[in-house]
Amino acid sequence: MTTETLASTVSAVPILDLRDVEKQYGPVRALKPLTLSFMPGEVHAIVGENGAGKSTLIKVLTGVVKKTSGTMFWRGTEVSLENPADAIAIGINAVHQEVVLCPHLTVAANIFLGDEVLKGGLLRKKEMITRAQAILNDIGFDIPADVQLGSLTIGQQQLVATARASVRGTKFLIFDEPTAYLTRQEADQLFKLIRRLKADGVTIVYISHRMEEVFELADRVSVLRDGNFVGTRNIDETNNAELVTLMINRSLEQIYHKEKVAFGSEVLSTRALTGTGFADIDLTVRQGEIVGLYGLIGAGRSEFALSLFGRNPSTSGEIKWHGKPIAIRDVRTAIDLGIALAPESRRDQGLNLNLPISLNINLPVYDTLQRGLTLNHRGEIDRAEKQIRDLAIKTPSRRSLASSLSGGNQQKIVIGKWLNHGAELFIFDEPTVGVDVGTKAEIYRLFGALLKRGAAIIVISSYLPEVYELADTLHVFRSGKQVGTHTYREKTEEEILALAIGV
Amino acid sequence: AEDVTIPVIVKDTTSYYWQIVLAGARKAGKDLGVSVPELGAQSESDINGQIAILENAVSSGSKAIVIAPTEYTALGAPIDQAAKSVPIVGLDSAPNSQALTSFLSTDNVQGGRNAADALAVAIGEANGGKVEGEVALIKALAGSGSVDARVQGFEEQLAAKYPGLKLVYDKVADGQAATALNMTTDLLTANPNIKGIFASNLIMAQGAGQGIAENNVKDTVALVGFDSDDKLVGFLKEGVIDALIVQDPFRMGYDGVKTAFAVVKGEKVEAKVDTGVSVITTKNIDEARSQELLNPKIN
Amino acid sequence: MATLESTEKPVSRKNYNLLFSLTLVGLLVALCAILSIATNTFATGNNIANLLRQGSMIAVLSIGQTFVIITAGIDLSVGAVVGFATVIIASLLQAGFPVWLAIIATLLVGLAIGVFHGFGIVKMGLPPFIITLATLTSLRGIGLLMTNGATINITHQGLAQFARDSFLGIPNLFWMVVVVAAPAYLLLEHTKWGRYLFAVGSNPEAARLSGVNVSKLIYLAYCVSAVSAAFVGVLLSARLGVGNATQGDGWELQAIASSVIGGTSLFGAVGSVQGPLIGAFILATINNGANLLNVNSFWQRIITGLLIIAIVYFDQLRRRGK
Amino acid sequence: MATLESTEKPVSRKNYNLLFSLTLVGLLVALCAILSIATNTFATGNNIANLLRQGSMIAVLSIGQTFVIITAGIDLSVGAVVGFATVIIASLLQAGFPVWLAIIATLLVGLAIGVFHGFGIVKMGLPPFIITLATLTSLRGIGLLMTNGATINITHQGLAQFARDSFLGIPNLFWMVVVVAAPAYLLLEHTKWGRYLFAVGSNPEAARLSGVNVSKLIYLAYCVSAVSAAFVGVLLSARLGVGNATQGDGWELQAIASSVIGGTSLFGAVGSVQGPLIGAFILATINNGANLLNVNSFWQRIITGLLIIAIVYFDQLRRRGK
Ligand SMILES: Nc1ncnc2c1ncn2[C@@H]1O[C@H](COP(=O)(O)OP(=O)(O)OP(=O)(O)O)[C@@H](O)[C@H]1O
Ligand SMILES: Nc1ncnc2c1ncn2[C@@H]1O[C@H](COP(=O)(O)OP(=O)(O)OP(=O)(O)O)[C@@H](O)[C@H]1O
Ligand SMILES: [Mg+2]
Ligand SMILES: [Mg+2]
Repeated sequence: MTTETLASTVSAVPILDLRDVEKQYGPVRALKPLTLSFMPGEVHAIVGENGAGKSTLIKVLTGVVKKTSGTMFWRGTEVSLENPADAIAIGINAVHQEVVLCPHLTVAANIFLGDEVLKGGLLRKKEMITRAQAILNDIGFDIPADVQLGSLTIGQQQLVATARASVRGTKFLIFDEPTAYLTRQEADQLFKLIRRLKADGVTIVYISHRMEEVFELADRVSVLRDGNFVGTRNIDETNNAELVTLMINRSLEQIYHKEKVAFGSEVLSTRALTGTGFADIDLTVRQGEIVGLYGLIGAGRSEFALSLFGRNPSTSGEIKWHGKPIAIRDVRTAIDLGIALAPESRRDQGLNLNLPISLNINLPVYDTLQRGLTLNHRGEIDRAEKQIRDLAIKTPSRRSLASSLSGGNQQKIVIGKWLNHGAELFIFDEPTVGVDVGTKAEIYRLFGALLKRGAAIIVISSYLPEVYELADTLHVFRSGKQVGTHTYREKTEEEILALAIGV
Repeated sequence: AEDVTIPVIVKDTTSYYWQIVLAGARKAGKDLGVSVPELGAQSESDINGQIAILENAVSSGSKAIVIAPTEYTALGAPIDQAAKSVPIVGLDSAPNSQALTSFLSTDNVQGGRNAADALAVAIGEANGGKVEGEVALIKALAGSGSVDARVQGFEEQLAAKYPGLKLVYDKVADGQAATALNMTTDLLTANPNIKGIFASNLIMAQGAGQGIAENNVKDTVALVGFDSDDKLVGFLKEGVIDALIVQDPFRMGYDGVKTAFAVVKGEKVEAKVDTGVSVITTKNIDEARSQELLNPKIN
Repeated sequence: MATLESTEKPVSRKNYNLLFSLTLVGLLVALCAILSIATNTFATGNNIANLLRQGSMIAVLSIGQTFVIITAGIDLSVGAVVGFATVIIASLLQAGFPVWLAIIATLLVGLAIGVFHGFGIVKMGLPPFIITLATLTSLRGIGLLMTNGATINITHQGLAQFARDSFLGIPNLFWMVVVVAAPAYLLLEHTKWGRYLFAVGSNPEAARLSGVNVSKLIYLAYCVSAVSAAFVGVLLSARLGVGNATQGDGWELQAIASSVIGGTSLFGAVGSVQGPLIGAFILATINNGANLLNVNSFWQRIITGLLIIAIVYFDQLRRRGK
Repeated sequence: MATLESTEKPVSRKNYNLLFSLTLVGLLVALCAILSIATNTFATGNNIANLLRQGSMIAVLSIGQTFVIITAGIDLSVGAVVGFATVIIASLLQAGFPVWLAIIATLLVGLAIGVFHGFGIVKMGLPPFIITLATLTSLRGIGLLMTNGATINITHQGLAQFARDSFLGIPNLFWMVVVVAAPAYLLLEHTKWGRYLFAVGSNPEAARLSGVNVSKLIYLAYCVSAVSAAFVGVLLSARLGVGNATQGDGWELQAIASSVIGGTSLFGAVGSVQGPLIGAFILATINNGANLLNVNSFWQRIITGLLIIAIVYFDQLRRRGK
C-alpha cells in the first residue's frame, strides 16, 4: 500500500500510463501503437472520428478486450488486465457506449451488480433499493430504483449506467459518449457529477463528439485518428477548429446548416393525435420543411413518431396525408404511404446486429429487389456499396456483421437504410447520436438533398443545438404534451429549454 | 354388477399387442357386466408410470386389478402393497411378488425357444437341410422384460440345439421400424452370408421384413417375427417372413378379467395359467386356431 | 418470441412473480376442485399422497432445469442422468456399499456430469443443446453397457421403505422436493449467485463487465441441474427398487415443460423456484385425474397437450392484460 | 452462449458459410474414407444407396427445422408429425384414394399443423417450445386414437416400389431430398423471404420497423417445417409400407442435432440449407458405419454422442481460429 500512497501524492506520476498499446481485431487494426498518460485527478477528453478507436481504447483499459501488444502501468507498476474484474479490482470503471446492463434486473440490482449488499451471505434487497434510490436522488436522476431496467427508456438506462459506475470505489472512471441520449438538463446533472468526482480525486476519461462539452469539462484532450494517436493538448491551449482539423485532417466551416428550400404542399398533419405516452398533438409538415421535436427524455416524442409509423397506432385524433384523412394501423401501411422512420435505439429497433451490413441496409427495400422468383443480387450489392460509400461507413466489407462496426458507423446504417427509399416523409429519431462532426455535416447535407427532392422531414433530438438550428418549425414536448410551437430562431435556446423543463 | 370395477393395466398402451389384450378385457367386461377401465403406461420402459397408475387404480376404489407388470423387481413391492387392499391378477410377465391371486402368462422364454426352432427349420429348408450359418437378432428395446425373456430363450435354444447357427449380430432398434429396417439393410451389406434373423416384436418384424423385401433376399435369408398383424401376415404369405411366434393376447385379457371377477365373487381360481405360444407358418396358417390367433376381434 | 414481449409494461419483477405463482396456484386449486367434484376418489388422503409422490420427481428435475434455463441454456440430459444414476446407485448398493456412501457417490457422478457440461459450454464453446444432447445419448449407452441392458435389483430394503413412507402424513418423496426446493429458492432469490444467474441470462456481456465470473455461473447452473437429476435417480431407484439405464426416458421434456408452464422464459433471465414446482404438480394432477376418470390413454395425451396450450395461453393473456 | 460469440471475428457470412460447409463436407469425406478402409462393404454401390436412403428422412426434417431455428424458434413436433402423417396417408390409401390425392391431403394436414403453430406463436403469444411440445403430445394421441395403436398396412404397391427404386443410380428417396432442398435453398438464399427470415431471427423489432411482416414469416417458417415433416411421413410410409402413429419418435432431436451440426445457431439468424443436409448425412454415416462394423448398440450410442461433441467442437475451433 505504501507505494500506492506515495504514487498518488506525487502528482507527476501518471495514474495510468500506456506504452505502445495496440489492438487488432483480426485484420482490422483498431488501435495502432499508442503511448498516452493519464494524470491523477484530471479530466482527460478523447476525441476522434467514428471508428477512430476510442471505444476500443476504453475496452482495452477496462479489460473487456485484451490488448494485442504493449504495456500498461497503473501507478507506476505494470498491470495486465485480463478481464473486467481485474480492472474493477484496481478501481477502473466505465460507462460504455452501448448501454450494457441487464434489462431483466431491477435498477437497484443493476446498480449493485457485482457488488451486492449482503448480510450473512444473503442479499439485502430492500437495503439495496433504498440505497440505489438514494444514489439516484443524490445525483439528481429521477428514476425509480425498484422497476425493471428494461422498462425504462434508453436514456434513463444510460443514466442508470452512469450512476452505477460512479459509486463503486472508483479511482479511474471512463465515460464513452455518456450524453448521447441525454438532454442538456440531464447532461448538466452529469457534469455536476463529474466535477464532484474530480474534486474527490477521481481521474475521468471523457469521450464525446460534442466539442462544447469537451471545452466545458476537460483539462486535457487527446485526439485519435484512424487508430493513430495524433496528439494531446491542454484545453486552454487549443480551440475547436484545431481539434476538428486534427481529427479529420481538414477544416470544417459550417456544422449546423439547413439549406434553404422553398416549402411545398402539406405532406402530413395531425390533429389532437393521442396515444400511449402522448396526447393532443397538432402538427403539420410540408415538402421542403424540417419539423423539429424537442423535449426531455420521456417527453413522448418517440412514442408519437412510432404512432405515425404505425408501430403503436394512435388511439384518437386525426392524421391527414396530403390533406386526406387516413388511418395508419401498421408499419407496412406507413411505409407504403411513403413514411420512413430511423428509430431511436439502434440496438433494439434499428439494427440486426448479427447480420451483414448489406442485409441491414437493404432490409426496407427487398420488395423492390425481388425479381420474379429470385432476388436481384447485383442491385442488393450495388445499393449496399453505394450507402457505404455515401455515408463513409468504415468497414472492410459490406458482408461484415453490423455488430463489428463502431457505434457511430452503426448509426449511419440506421439512417442509411432509409435514404434511398424514396419516401416522402422522413422521421429521424436522434439521427446523429454518436456520429462524428464530419459525418454529422454529411448527414445534414443529405437532409438538404432529401428536402430538395420534395421530401419532408421530422427530426427528433434531445440535443437542443441540433434541432434549434435545423428545424424550420420547432415543437416542444413535455410529459407527452405539446407545450410550444416556434418558427426558426423565434425564441432563444434558453427559452426553449425552460419550456421543455417546465419552469 | 355394473358397480364392479376391474381395471386392466398393461405395459404399453401404444402397442398393438397390448391393445389386443385390452380388447379381450373389454369383451370380458361386456360379457360379465363389469366396468373395465383400460390403463397402462405409454412405453414399456416407463416403470414409474405404471406404478403411478397402479396406485391410482387402488385409490379409485377398484374391486380387483388385472396388471401386466412391466418389470419384475420394481413392480413387486407396489403389487404387494396394492394386494393389501384389493386382489391382484397378474398377466403376461411375473412380478417379484407372492401376492398375486392368479397369474396368466405367456412363456416368453418358451416363445424365444420356438423362434429358434422355427428359424432353424426355415434355414434348413432354404439350404437343403443344412442348419448352419450366421444369424442375427434385432431387439425392440433395451431393458424390457418380455423382450429379454424372448432373447434368453432364443439364445439358450440356439446354444443347446443348433451349434451350427452362430449369433453374430445383436442390435437394439429403440422401437422404431425405420431403425430396424436400416439395421437390416446394413446387416445384409456387411454380412452377405447371413442365414436368418429373429425380430423380437411386431414393429421390429415390420422393419426387418421390409429390409428383406427391399433387398430381395427372402429366399436366402430366413426371418422369424414375434406377434402378428396384417402387415406381417402379408409378409408371411409372400415368403418374406418364414414364421411368426404368436401369443394369445385376446384370451389373456379376457381370462384375466374373468378370473378377477371370479375372485371378486369369492370363487376359487387357478393360481397359474399358461395362455400359450404358437408358431404360425404358411403350413398351418389356414387352420381355424391360427386364424383366430391372427385375427383377434379387437373391436 | 422476443417480438411479443416488447410490448410488456414495466412491472417490478418481484410483485409480478408473486402474482404469477398465485395464479398458477389458483389454476392448480381449480383443477383439484374440479377433480374432487368429478370423482369421489380424488380428494382422498391416499390419492393426494399418490399425487404428491407422482409429481415429486419431475418437480425436482424442473427446479434444476430452471437454473439452467435462467442462464438462457437448456439441459436435455436430465432424463438420461436419472436413468444412469439409478444404475450407479443400484450397482453400488449391490456391491455392498452403505446407503449413505452410495447416495453421495451417485450425487458426485451427477456433479461430474454437470462439470462436464459446464466445461463443454465454457471451454469448448459448444451450444448447451448439443453438449447435453450428446450426454443424453452417451449416458444411456454407458448405463446400458454397464448393465448389459438388464435391470439391477436393489435388495436393500431401507431405501425402498423410505420411498414408500410418509412423515407427518406427507410422503417422504414430497419432503425430498422440499429438501431441494428450499435451498434452491434461497440460492436463486437471496444470494448474489442467484442474481448473477439472472444477469448472465439477461445480458452475459453486462454481467462480465460487472466483474461477474460468467463461466463459474454456467458451471453452477449445469451442476445444479445434473445433481438434481442424479438425486431424482436416487429417488427413482428407491421407489422402483431397481437400477435401469432406460428409465427417465423423455423426462427432460417434461421437466422443461413444467418449468415453462411455471413461467420460466426459454430466452433466459425469467424464472423462479416455485413456478416450476407448481408446473410439475399441474402436470401430475392432469395425469392423476385422467387416470381416476378412466380417460383413455390416447385421449389423455391429447388433453395434456391442449391443457398445456390453455394454461400457458391463459398466462400470456394475464400478463398482457396487466 | 452469447458470451462466447461476442469474441467472434468479423467474417463475411457468405464466404464463411461456404467454407464451413466445405469443412463439414471434409469431415463427411474423412468419415467415409475411414469407413472404406475399415470395412470392405462401405464403399459398395449398394451400401452407398442404403446410406443415402437412411439419411434422407432426417435430412428433409432438418431442412424444415432449420427454417424455424433461423427465426430463433424450435419445432419439437416434427417427429410426431411424421408418425401422424404415416397414419393419414395409410388410412387414405386403404380407403381407396388415389396416391396423388392421398399425398396432397397428407401434405395439407402438415400445412394445417404449421398454420396452427404459427397461430399459437403469433396470435396466442405462446413460446414455440410449448406449442410444438403440445402438438407433439396431442398428435401422437390422435394418431393412436385413429389406429387404436395398431399398424395400418399399405397394400398399394407403387408407393413401396417408388421408395425402393433408383433413378440415374441414385435412390429415389435421396432425390426427394433434392426436391426439398433445392427450392428451400432458393427460398432461403435467393429471395426476400429468406432475408426476412434471418432478419426476424436476428431482431424482430428491427425487422418490423423495416416493414417486414414478422407474423407472416413465422407462419412461413413453421409451415415449411410441418410440411417437410408431413412429406417425410409420406416417404416413411412408402419405405415401411405401413402407417403407425408411434413412428418417428425422437426424430425431432435428431433433426435439431443435424441442423446444429450443420452450423445453425439456436439463437437464430444463422443457418443454411446445405449445412443441415450434411449434418444429417454425417449422423447417418456414423450409424451406417457402426452397423457395418457391427458395433454393439450400446457402444454405438456412446460413440454417436462423442462424435457429435467432437464435430461441433472442431467446428468451433475452426471458427475461432479464423
Ligand atoms: N469486435 C470488433 N470486430 C472487428 N472490428 C471491430 C470490432 N469492434 C470495433 N471494430 C473496428 O475497430 C475500429 C475502431 O472502433 P471503435 O469502436 O473503437 O471506434 P470509436 O472511435 O469508438 O468510434 P465511434 O465514435 O463511432 O464510437 C472500427 O473500424 C471498427 O469497425
Ligand atoms: N410501452 C409503453 N407503455 C406505457 N408507457 C410508455 C411505454 N413506452 C414508453 N412509455 C412512456 O411514454 C412516455 C414517452 O416516452 P418516449 O420514449 O416517447 O419519450 P421521448 O420524448 O422520445 O424521450 P426519449 O428521449 O427518452 O426517447 C414516457 O413517459 C414513457 O415512460
Ligand atoms: Mg465508440
Ligand atoms: Mg425518444
